[in-house]
Amino acid sequence: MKLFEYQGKAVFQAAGIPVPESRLVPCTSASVAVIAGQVAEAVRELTAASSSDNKPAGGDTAIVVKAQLDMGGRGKAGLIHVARGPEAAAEAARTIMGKGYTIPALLVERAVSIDRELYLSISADATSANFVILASAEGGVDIEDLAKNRPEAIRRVVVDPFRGLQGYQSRGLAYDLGLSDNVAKQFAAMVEALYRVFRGKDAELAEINPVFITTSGELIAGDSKLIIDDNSLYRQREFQLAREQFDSDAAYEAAVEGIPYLQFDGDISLMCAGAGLATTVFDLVNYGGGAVANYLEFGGPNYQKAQRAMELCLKNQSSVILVVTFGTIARADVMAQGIVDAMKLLKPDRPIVTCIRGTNEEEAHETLRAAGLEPLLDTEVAVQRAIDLAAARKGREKKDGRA
Amino acid sequence: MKLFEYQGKAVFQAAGIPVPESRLVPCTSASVAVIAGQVAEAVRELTAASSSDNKPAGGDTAIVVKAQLDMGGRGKAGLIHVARGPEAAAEAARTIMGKGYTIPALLVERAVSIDRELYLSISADATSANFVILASAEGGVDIEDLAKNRPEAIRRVVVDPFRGLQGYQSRGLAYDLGLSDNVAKQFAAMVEALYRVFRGKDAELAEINPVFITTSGELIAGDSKLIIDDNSLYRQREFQLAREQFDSDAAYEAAVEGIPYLQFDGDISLMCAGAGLATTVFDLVNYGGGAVANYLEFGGPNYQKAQRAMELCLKNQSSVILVVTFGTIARADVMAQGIVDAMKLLKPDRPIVTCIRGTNEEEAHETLRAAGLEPLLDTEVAVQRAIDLAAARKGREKKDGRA
Amino acid sequence: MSIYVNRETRILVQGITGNEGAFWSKHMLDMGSKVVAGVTPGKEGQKVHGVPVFHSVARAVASTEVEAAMLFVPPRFTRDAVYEALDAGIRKVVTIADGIPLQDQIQIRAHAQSLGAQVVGGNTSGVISPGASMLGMFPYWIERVYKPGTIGVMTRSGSLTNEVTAMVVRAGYGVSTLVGVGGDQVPLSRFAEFLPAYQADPATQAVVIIGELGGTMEEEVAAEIAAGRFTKPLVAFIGGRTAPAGKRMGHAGAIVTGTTGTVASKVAALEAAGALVADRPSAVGALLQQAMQKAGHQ
Amino acid sequence: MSIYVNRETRILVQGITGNEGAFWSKHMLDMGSKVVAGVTPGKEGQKVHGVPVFHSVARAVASTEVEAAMLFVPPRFTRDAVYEALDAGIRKVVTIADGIPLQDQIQIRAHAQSLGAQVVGGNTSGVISPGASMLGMFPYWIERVYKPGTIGVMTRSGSLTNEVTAMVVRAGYGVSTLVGVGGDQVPLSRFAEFLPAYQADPATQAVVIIGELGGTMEEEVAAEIAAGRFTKPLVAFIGGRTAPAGKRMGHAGAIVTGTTGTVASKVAALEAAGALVADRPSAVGALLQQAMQKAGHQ
Repeated sequence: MKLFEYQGKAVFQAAGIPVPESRLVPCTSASVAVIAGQVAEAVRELTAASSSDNKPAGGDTAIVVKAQLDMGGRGKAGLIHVARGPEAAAEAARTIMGKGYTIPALLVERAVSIDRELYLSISADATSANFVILASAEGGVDIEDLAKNRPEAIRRVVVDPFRGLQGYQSRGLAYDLGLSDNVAKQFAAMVEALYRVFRGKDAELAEINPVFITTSGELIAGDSKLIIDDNSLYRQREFQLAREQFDSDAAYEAAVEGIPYLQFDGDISLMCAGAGLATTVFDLVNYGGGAVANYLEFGGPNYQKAQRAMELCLKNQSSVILVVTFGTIARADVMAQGIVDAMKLLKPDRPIVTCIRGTNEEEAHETLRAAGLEPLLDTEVAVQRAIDLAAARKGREKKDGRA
Repeated sequence: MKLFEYQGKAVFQAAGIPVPESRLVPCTSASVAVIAGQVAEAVRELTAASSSDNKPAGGDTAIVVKAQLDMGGRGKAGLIHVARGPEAAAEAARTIMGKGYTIPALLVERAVSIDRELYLSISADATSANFVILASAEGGVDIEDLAKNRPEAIRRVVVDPFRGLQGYQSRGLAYDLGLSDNVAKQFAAMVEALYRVFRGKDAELAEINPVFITTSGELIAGDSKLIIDDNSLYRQREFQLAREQFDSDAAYEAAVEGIPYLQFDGDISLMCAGAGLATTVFDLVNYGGGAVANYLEFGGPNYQKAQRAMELCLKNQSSVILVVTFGTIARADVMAQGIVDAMKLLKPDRPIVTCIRGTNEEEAHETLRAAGLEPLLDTEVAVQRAIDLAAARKGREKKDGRA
Repeated sequence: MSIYVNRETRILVQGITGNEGAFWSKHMLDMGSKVVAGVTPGKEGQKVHGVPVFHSVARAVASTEVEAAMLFVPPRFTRDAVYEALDAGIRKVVTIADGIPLQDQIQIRAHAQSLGAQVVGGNTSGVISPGASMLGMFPYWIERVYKPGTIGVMTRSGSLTNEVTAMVVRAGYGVSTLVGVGGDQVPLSRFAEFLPAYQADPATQAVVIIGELGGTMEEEVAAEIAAGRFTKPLVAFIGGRTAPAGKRMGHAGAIVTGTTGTVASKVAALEAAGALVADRPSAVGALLQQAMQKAGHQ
Repeated sequence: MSIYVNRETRILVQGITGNEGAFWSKHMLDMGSKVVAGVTPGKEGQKVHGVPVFHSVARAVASTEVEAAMLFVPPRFTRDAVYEALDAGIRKVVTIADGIPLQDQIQIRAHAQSLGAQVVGGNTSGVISPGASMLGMFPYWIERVYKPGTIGVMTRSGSLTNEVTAMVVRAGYGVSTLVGVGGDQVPLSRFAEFLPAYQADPATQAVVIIGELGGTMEEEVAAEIAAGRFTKPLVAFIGGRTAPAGKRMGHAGAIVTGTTGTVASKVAALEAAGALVADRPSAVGALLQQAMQKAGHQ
């Protein structure tokens, strides 16, 4: 579960990591005009409360307006603006909201006066089975680019998962980045706080990029990237799935059901059991020139959720539903029966191609035949059938002038 | 730092370990009559507050009055009494206070109805470098005796100091003790809570002996033995040295100064530098038929505390002060000068035998000679000299009829 | 012969009295697996399909010799259960749990490594040496997938494994031992860690790996081949060539971050090392025949 | 020759810019110890007695080879400093800190053991091979105590060591290497762990141990002799025969609990194994002469 910047920063702040003073303006149910007004009001509040260290003589406090959405490169995309004064900030908000993205909220922050930027992150290393801290004196850039182009600019600290982070490690990292004195001390403290967040919140990734060093020598988190391990949510009760974290209603509803789902814009709905098999079917559809409408898994613990899965598929404007399974625990007979029951209930308006194999497959095939479906046995044959059906429908629609 | 039973139980309770309901009656500055009255009042409070599960029909709630002092075998020594009703409890308090011990406080507890008793402790194993949990289904006995006589009755669980206690370990221990169902679950939870106490409070030993299993199947700590590592007190701020933890004013004052000190009833005051050397001098005095008045170390970080050390020695009715050092960091010249300065200031009424060697010993010897002291070089010669001086004084006193 | 698990391997089942544990223990026994003990706290004295149940692993190993542990334990209790097996001296542990917290997995793997143990899983069907023994939940009764033979199989998937292994069988081969390392971001054991055993196993003539995007396990296999430490024929199928970058599609481990984890890098590494890579399951059989012939097998 | 530290041992001093660190580094250098680097966070670039100072151990070892670390670091920072040395690959570490938290010591020792490292201390003067090198703070200039020679000495004490070692020298011998394991309840290394090195060292003809009540270190030495793994003459002095039970007199480690840790049990174990035990320091010399003669040394 990837938190938005503002959520991550709230976690950081609670852990003792300095973050810029800010106000959040939610955007889900308001007009752009209302949002712009709320941004202006937020700026007034921040200005009133501020000790104004970045307020130029006679001028307005510098403010940053940042779109809150799960997307890299927000700056380049024009989703982050610096403005001075309530009116300019409101204008920035209007500009951002006009970019055509779904933006759940705007974060309105007091700008800080930046001397330098650092990079800092903590993640898990699957191979060595350690936690790993990465840091660089060259912050604010894409760490992947930096890793490719100037790997020597990245310092790596390996943290034993039982002994935990040691003082010498955070201190040593600060000195290795060329920091000194008070800044080094602040950085070491920030590393320790971020490690507490990483461990305490079961994070997959805890990243601060950039870490600002202000002109007055203070360290402050310029951004947050905090991904909470979905498998740990049972013990991280403060984090809950929310609609705003998803691109579509279908994706959110699927997530609530625990059904892996991804939205695409093709015309073949996948309804597969098994992550690896679903991914392979996705490949095969693409190889064959087809286009996927949605990726969906109803295998594993969800093998009895055929009805819910089909409902999600039917939300798409797809031409065909392609069911491929080769199940073990996910019994073929149960899945086949689920498909047939769902068809009776939902009366799908599009053809369904089935390739259901595995435990109790003979019974499954009888069930499908009884419902008028052809039980295919070969995945690639089934994929081709779906592609052909989709193409035929496209052809019809073209002829009908509907495309 | 060894906590009193009531202090340990307070820590246990805060950690979620059930303890009997109780009231504490301090005894430091009150007459026995006042104390007995307070005990009776405590019993009335406990009886009023109680749900009276141990109240016999028409009778009084059973109460235990327990002397709070650092001593094993309190039961055998008559320092723990069971009584029914305020008057009987007050009488018990009078009996306990009349035993001739220095008792800082009485713990007045509601008695529990006991079905069985268990033993449970956590300590550190220096050799294997692990934490070790010991438990036995035969509680309430001296674990050292049990270890000698029926070692098979003790279960031992080794806890990795980095991974910590695991659920399977506390659960497994419960089953290995023959507990089952609800009692096993309570015991596992108690083990986990005690481990949190042990680690969280930097304990050397955290022991519950006995753990009561009540007739209604509840687990409850019947006693507490909690020793906090003195070296960790800087990070265990809730625990502070207090007068009541020491046998004598001198011992308490020495502890506050950080000077290792033990009170004995002989006539030779030791003032030695180095724990091992001081212990050896203690042996040599005893070998030679002498008797030690006090053990005192002023070496190591205390080597400049000669004056404070001599003051402590002079509090004793000793006949001679025996100074033995062979210092490294504890410089001989500094210690010699300290002795001489202290003599000028304190004007001791008894002879001082010095055997000061080590770093800068030549200067030390000059200093001693200038002050009229003979700088001995051989420890055993110095010990014999002190024994002789003490014997001579004893002889004089005998002759004078003062002994 | 086989690797990891064979006819003689004495197996303990943790969580044996649960629905899943009891169900699959039955199948393990049916297949011939030597399930000698089970563990469920509080249920000592019971029997499940004739297998005695103990309160703890320590109590089980005190009364019967055990070489491998099979866990049917929920994800949130998996770390404790794996520690229990490892600390009792068991060095082969398989967990099918799907949803083990990631930081727990790091700790499990770290502890297993420090002991030289191999913990397989989570999010897998387990390990099977068809016809001999099984640590997991495979439909071994589907002969067109789980036919005994000479091909070692390693996989990150479940259903896809059936899909691909069926192609191996269709090409005329069978399986020596199939190891499902699972689809998590932190598999508790990794492909390359089983190569020495496959290399040493006389019954294994070639290895098929069923990989996918994300992580570096396939590259590690390539490195072992390139270093000359694994010399038997190896055929790979790798799924997710067309998966969108940055999205988590499929398994938790199947995510491309930055430049690592792309199928392209895996294919390039494997082909450079001399392995054959299929672009679709149906291509696996022919590539395997080709590799086997080249190696002098029929 | 010597054990643990010799003329060639390249030494890093942690906490070198502090009062104690600077003072004793000077003495270590004066004695010939090869102090090649120092560490104090924030002070990189400085020099102490000509020794370059680094921010961290990692930075020091990156620029100069180091085999041993000497710590002049306060007790509460000792665990971190020892980890820093160990994690940088140093396998010999001496800490003189007096007052290291007990649970920290358990962790330090556990970590050192897992790495096969020997951490000596705390609450000790350290290790000295007189005339060759020193990791600690010994008055090596007192020739009647620290005279080079053929007797290995191990001790739990400080001042008492001077007392007893003076008797060794008075008897006509000198010291090969003296190891002060310290007086804490949890010495980071234990007597018996140095016996293999003394056994292998051709320059060591006999070993004197200076023990005391409490713990089981002397019994462990006896066990090594009894098992035939240590075969050189060994003389022990053990203090605290008349110490009252249950009271903490002297070192933190010098406490008798129940039946373990009594001087009587130590003496019995050592004598049963064939070691000679002195009841007072002045008896050590004669016993040593006796043991040496019996072993064919003069």
